[in-house]
Amino acid sequence: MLRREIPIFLAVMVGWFMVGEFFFPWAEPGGTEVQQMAVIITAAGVILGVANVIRINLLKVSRRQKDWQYSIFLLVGLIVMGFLGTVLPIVHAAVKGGAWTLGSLNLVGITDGTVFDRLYNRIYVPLSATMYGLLAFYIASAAFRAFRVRSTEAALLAAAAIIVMIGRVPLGEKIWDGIPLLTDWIMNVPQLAAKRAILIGAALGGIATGLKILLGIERNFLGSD
Amino acid sequence: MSLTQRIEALDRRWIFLLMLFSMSFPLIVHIRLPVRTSPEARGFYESIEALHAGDVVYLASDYDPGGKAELEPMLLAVLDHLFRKDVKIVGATLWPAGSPLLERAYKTVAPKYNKTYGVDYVHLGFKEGKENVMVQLGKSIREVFPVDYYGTKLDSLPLMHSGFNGNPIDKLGDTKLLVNISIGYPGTKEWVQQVRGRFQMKMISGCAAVSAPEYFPYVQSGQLSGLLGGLAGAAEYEQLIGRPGWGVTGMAAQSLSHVTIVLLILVGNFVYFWNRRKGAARS
Amino acid sequence: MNDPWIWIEAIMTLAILSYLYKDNPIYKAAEYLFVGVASGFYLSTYFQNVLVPNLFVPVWRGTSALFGPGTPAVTDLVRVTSLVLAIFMFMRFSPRGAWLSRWPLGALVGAYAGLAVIGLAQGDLIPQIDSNLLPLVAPGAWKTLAGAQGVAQGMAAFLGLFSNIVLIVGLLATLVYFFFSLEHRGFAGKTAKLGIYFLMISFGASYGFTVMARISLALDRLRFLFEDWLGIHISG
Amino acid sequence: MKLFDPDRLPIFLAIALLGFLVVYLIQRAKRGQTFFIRKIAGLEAVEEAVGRATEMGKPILYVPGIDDANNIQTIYSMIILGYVAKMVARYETPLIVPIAKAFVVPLAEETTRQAYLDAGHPDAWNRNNIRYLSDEQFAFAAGVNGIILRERPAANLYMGSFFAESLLLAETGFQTGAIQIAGTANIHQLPFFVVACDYTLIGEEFFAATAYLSREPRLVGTLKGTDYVKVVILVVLVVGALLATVHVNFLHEFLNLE
Repeated sequence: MLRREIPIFLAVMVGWFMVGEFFFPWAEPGGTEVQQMAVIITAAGVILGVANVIRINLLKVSRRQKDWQYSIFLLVGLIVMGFLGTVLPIVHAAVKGGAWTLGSLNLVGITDGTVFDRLYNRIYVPLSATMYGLLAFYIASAAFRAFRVRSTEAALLAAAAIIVMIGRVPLGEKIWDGIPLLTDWIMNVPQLAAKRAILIGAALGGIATGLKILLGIERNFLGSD
Repeated sequence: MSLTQRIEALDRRWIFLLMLFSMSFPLIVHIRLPVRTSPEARGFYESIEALHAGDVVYLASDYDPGGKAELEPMLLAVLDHLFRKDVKIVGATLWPAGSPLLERAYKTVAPKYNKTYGVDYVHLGFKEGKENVMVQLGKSIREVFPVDYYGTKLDSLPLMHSGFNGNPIDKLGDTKLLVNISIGYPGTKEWVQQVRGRFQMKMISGCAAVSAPEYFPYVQSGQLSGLLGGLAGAAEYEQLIGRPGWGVTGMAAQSLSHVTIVLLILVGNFVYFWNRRKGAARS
Repeated sequence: MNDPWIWIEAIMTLAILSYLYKDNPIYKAAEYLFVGVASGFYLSTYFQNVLVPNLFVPVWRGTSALFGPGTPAVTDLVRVTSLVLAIFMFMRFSPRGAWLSRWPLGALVGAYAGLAVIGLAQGDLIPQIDSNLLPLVAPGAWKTLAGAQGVAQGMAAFLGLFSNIVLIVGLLATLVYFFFSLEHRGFAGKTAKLGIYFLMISFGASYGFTVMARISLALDRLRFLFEDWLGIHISG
Repeated sequence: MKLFDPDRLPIFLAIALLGFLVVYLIQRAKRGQTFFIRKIAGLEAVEEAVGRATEMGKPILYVPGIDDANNIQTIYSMIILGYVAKMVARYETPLIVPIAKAFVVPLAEETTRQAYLDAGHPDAWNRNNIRYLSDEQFAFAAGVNGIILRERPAANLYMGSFFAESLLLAETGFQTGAIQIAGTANIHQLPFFVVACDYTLIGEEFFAATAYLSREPRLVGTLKGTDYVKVVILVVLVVGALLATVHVNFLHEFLNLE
């Protein structure tokens, strides 16, 4: 009972609260509190995720598993960024310390002008942005090696892709001022019709799945027991 | 091995070099191309142009470093346009890594129009909860953001205290326009689904080029009054507000790179089929 | 050029770009550092922006109101239950108590399900059907065709004549493709085939937009390397 | 205080109609009524791919998306994973399941363990094949590519919610010549799967696949429910367009929420 019925009961209760609140405005105040609970639980889930990352990598280092040296980089990055935003501010508040600075930067806190913010801008941002930047090169190699036009469907896909790619950049207009107009038409008519069908289909599927959870029919999120 | 077979088996690092050249050459040689305005970008521009001094917009800056390249030019252009029209901004983000980016954008543009924090613009920071937070914001901003990004109580910020023609800004409905800069989930789609219709908000969105095609149905149905798609959208908007920035500069490199990709697709297929036919003829 | 932080950012950028040549220890170190810095960043951001203002402060107020004088407000009580449910989340690690973590998961899945049903119905389903109830030929399409100058505008206006018909037929055909109660044979088969063609055009458009997005990302990094690091003037 | 908001009536009717049809058809399915579901090309290929991989004794790679457990697609992917695991349990073929979110690990473990149990080979279940790689999108993609290049699976199945990393996975898989089948409702990633994979479950087909595979009453009932509502929508669209052509707009007024 405790393993399955209560979680499902909670899901049904919370779910209908959200739906009821939309159709019956008088249920207004209650809804916000329930949503507040969801916000806190999601945050707890993130802390759980980070704890999991620490656990896995600490194990990797202690057992000298493959690539354990790299896990040290991970742990150092995690501990520095985590410490600056959680432990240090608590200690600083508890001790009511003055301005703890490292050079011109404030050690405590995460907003502009802090060490945390500088590490974010000069280490996290470039790493993340360049990771995505690699995709430009991969897309080029994929275009050359994994884009085989072997059917009418693939030909239509290729034609639409080429017209859109040329029409969306100034060069398209240079070649012939009709190309950008053709691109606008493709984007606003045939492409839109197919995307709208997908939207409607996804909405029906999503509503049905949501309703099954609200009616306690859908239990998969618990996994079979 | 015939020439075409050697091409087909080309080491992909040559393709990387080709792309590197296509992207770098126009940047270094300063080629500048005029940008044509698409209908949905004009809708974005006109929605802000229709605002008056003193109006308040809610800025949902939902992106992180991964989307900085496409969306930061849009955000800077939007802030420039809004501040120039003396429109006040309540900004926040649903992406954990989004707050510092919004803060930096504010710090870049606000001084140019000597706008002061708390009076002309506010940064509420990040809140986890995705769709939950959106619906809550429609009902009570203070419930979601008890304090702003810097830990100050909302009521001690003049904009939040009396920004809605004299009385406090309580909920999304108290703002004139929802401006959303979006890289993924949660983003434009969720704002349209959860907030646009439910709280009758006028909404415009700037999004990564990847998700732009999916949002065209929302433009045609009127749920989105304007849409900027990727760097091309940023360039169009920059040109419309007469402030050409990185968007316009990047367009020449974007153009040459697109041509390279198109050629790669065509050559890739030509070589593939040529070898198949040659191979079939020989065996 | 000589600011040490610019060198740090350049090293980070080049370390990741080095993967294009081949996987190497520098890239691997940068990748692990990235995961670590990202996790640490999320930890601090969630702690500062969510847990402190939305959980610890109100719960502290809730528990003190509960045990202290005066009657606790409803919101404080709910906040305390949120804390209890949040703690259950961490039970997932204990082999015996793992099922306890299903309670908060249940509440979470329920909340998202409720919002999804409303959001999809109001935000997607009804408006998208409503906005496709279009006349077969858009009003004024003939006028624009008559007034069009030049080949390009002529072509655009000519296509404009058929916009509404293509929108209606395209939507119907693609919906038929996503219809699972009829085998794709005969009339239904042909319509579904037309639906696939529309889908392929839409995937082509998405492919084009995605190529544009990826290139912009790389351009941003190249701009940093050329302009900030090497000092070559670029941006407008 | 208004008891019921009138201009939200069309929303209420849509949800009520869909809800009623789904519940009614699930009951009918539970009572044994069989329903027709058309063939889904992508799924035929899954069985063929798993067969080929087991013959060659090479592993099968199953990536359940990179999103968390609250994403419906991840939950649906677990159902397809369960089905594939049941097929594979009878052979020595390893089923490698790389995971990107900590929350999904227990779901995948339970789903596969249950499937091996149902197939009568509980001992063949190998916990080490459920591999949590990294929460970070590209570190995860690099990890999966490492598996593809090192362990050379004969079949790569990508089922669930994918984002920018879909291109990296599909292209690497394409190079190794494995049969690749993808399924996702993330529209923006479909072009890359369609181009580089042998078969793709497009949007709804991914959801329909679980019903087709498992013939489970709840899933079949849902699929048929949404299908019948689609018939209603097709009629509304045709009638609405014809009415709009003759400038009669009562249907538009009713559905217009503004």
